[in-house]
Amino acid sequence: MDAAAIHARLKDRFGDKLVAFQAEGLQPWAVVAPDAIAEVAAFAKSDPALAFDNLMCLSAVDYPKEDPPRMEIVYHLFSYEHRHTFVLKVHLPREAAHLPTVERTWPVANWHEREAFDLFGIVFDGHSDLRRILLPDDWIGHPLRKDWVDPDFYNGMHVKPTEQMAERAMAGEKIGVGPFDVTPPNRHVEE
Amino acid sequence: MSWLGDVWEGFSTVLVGMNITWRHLFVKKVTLHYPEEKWQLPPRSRMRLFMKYEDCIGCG
Amino acid sequence: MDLVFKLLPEAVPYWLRVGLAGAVCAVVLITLMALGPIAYVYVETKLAGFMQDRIGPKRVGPHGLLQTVADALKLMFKEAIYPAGADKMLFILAPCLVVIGAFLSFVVLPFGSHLQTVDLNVGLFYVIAVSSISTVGLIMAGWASNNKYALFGAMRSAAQIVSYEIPAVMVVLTVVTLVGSLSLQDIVRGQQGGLPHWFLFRYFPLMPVAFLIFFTAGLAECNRTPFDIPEAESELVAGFHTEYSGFFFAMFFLAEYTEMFVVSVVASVLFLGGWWAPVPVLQEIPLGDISIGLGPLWLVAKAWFLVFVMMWLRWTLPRLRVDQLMYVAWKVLLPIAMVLVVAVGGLVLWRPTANGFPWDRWVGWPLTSVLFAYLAYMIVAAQRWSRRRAREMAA
Amino acid sequence: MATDLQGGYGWRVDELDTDEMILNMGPQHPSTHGVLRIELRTDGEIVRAARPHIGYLHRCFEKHAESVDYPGVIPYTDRMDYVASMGNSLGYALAVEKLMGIEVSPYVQTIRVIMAELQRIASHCIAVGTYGMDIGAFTPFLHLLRDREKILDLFEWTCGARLLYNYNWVGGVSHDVPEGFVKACRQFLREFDAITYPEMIDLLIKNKIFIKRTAAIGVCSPELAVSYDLTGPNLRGSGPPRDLRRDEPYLGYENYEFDVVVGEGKFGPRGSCFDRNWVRALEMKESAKILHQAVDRLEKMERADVHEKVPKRVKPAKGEIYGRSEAPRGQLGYYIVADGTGVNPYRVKVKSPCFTAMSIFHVLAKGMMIADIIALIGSLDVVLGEIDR
Repeated sequence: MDAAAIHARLKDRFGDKLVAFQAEGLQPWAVVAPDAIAEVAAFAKSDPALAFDNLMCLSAVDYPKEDPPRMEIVYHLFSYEHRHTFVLKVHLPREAAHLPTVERTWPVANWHEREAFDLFGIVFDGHSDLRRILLPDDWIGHPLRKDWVDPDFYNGMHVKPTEQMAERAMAGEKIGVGPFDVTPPNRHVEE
Repeated sequence: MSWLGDVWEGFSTVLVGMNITWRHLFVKKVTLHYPEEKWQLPPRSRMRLFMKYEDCIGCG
Repeated sequence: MDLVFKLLPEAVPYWLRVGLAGAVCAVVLITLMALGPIAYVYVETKLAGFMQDRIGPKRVGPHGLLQTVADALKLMFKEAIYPAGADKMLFILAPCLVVIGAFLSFVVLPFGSHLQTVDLNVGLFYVIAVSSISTVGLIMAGWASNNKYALFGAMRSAAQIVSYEIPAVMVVLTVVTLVGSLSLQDIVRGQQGGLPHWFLFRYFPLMPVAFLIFFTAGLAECNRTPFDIPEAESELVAGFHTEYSGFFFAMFFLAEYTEMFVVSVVASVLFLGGWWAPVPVLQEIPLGDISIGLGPLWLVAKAWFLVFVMMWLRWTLPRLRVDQLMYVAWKVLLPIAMVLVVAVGGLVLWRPTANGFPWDRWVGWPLTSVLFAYLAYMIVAAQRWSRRRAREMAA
Repeated sequence: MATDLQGGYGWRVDELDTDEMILNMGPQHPSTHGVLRIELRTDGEIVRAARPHIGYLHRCFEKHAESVDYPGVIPYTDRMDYVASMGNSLGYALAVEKLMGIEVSPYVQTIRVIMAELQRIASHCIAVGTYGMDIGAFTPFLHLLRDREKILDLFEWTCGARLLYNYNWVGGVSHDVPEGFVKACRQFLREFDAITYPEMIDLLIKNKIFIKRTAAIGVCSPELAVSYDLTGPNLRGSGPPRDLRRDEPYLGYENYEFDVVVGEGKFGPRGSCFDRNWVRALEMKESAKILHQAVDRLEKMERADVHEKVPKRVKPAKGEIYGRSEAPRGQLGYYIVADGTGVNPYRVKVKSPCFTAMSIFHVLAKGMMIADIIALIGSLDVVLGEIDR
């Protein structure tokens, strides 16, 4: 099946839950309403004509500059039986984004969703084990969001030279321990 | 009899492996005696870092 | 020990003579035991290197000969670290016990017709009993380390050694049936008369199998690959000696290599004719009215050959899993060993004079010659193969 | 299948049986292939549940990629799967080329095929060799490493680096192959075909102990493999003959003759650790086959400028692409979003094959023995640099 046919089949089944469809471009996609994604996923897998038994990739993308600002979850699907691919997207609000999990349909989504939660802060309702996966458990914030600012401290440690540190270094104080001298290099220039 | 076959297979594959390692006792070794012999680095090699101070604009 | 005892003058009180003789023997044996592993480790590293197309140690001393000495010195001067929460008493006692267990077997090993500390009439029994002491040490080490990996290693080693004792003892029984004595010296004397009289070549298909079983069980008892699951470095980090460092670690090392040597010596005593030469002519060098006996050299040569085979196996084979290890012990080695005991016993009853059994003459010699011819061919073939390979690669 | 998604690890400490204990394997364990930590709930030697903890090697690849330009991402991709860097940068370059509509010349394609297949052999050398080492056989590892070294020599000769090449550029490759490369490549192939490969098979793969250790454990059915998105040798070990080089050819792979190796289940159920490793071992042979053809082709070709199609400024129009390629460890996917305004990618998401392979771990590990855990990790052939990115 080509993308248009796949979209038509999904549209037949779910009607206005499929919000939009873009047929042009390298990989056509359909946008699904957030609350319907779990059903759409289950249908896409179980329907013999679609048979999307493989979730190739689940990515989250942050679009703060769009109108309205949104987060996107992108599902890249593949069918081993029919050898066709399709892309589903879900648009979410940037704040307090949450949507149903699809790990019951494709177990591989478990880790992908954990990653999206870890790096974007998107909550997957009904996920069996929604913990941070790549970052440490005590990390604060979600770094892949576009409005992310590097923190100055991590667990009380300076992770980048602060202005106070720069001032102290200018005053000639040796900052840092052992070989890890964090004295800003431009100090010598200004002297 | 599959038991005997198993035992025999285990024994014989051990012998096959031993034969290979035995042969390797006589093979020419590939070790490079480093400080005494050095290999010729290919011309494109990026092994050694260098910087020309005159050309450096201090970008990073 | 008798020898030393006799050398001491009569005037010395009896208890002092016994004490002195014992002390001399102990010093000699401990030196032998401590220096042996230095050689084995060097040989092993070199051998591993050659089998893997590299050359092994080469920096310290000519051809890296002093590498192991340097390693031993390093280990001795390193700090011994006691893990927090370790049972310090047991932690120190464990390596000592392992070394003692390995060392005690030396007492009865017959290096020559008179070169034996004590000729116990239950020598074989003693060796088997004493070699189990080190298990206690291993379990102690695993428990005292307060480390889960060490504990796993200890448990595995207990299970392993207990299981492999049984087939080992079973096949030893066959030898004992042939000789009718448990004394190691008697067992060696029973194999007089050159190669075909060694127990290895008796009752043609039976005793070689017995030897293989004994050797396999011996491998398992000294925790060598493919039976090195107690210390399996890719699974249990280092097994029971995970937490050991410095000199205590060196002691475990020492014990392991000593045990290898002990097992090899026992195997050569039981099956390879002990200190007898393969051909009676080579037994001693006659020099007029005295002659220099070569017995100890022959024994050590045989033992070293077996040690070499152990190393060879180690660098060839993967490691078994715990349940497969048990499978090999209980379902492969033990049934065969039992069959052997019964068969050899029956044959001995049927033809009481073992030496007179006709198979030996007609099978023993040809078999031996074929075996040695094949060994020689292997060497030649391997060399030819490597030369051909070098030529092909150069093309 | 999907009911127990945590593989029995949804427990609390007070629920733990008295005869069960928690064993932390890693991150400093010798055979977790890097810095992987696995929390095992064991009952004696039997593993009741396993939970992998990843992220010890997280280097913020995706965040970095957003702040450098398109070609600048390539060195970072090299550092993901550091055992098979060529495959990573190739996948990225292919995805960006597809996004920009660049078609490279056949000469460059052939060079890329040669490099990719050499890298596949090198990577599988490490995979099979370390697998042998996990099982306890040390010698095959060094034999295979010896041959990998020869491949690295070829790479160094071509592009100047032995591990992190930065070789596949968007629209070309960084250097043309040097004079005499074809001859050297043939020499390597001769040695590999004549000695290393058969010796590896005899010494390791056909060894009875090795078979016994690996043949019946970690069995993964095709359905399970697909639902957990296993790819590459891990998937083919379970049966489905899915190979992107064959199914969705890129770089002109359709013009090469090679077989897609699948697990046969010779010594036990299909899809076991043995089959996965077996597929890797035989794939080396297939790669060598491709290499023979590619080298012959390269010899006949006119030398061409390998920088011909390299754009001055890589600035794709607004759009997005999910580009896949068959890296040595499986399908490596790059989801690249271009916003059409800057020279930086707006978002690069990597679907690494090891990531999904690791996510199936807790399912397969249940009920194994501790020694098998090692065998399982080795057979999945994970590289932590790629899992954590």
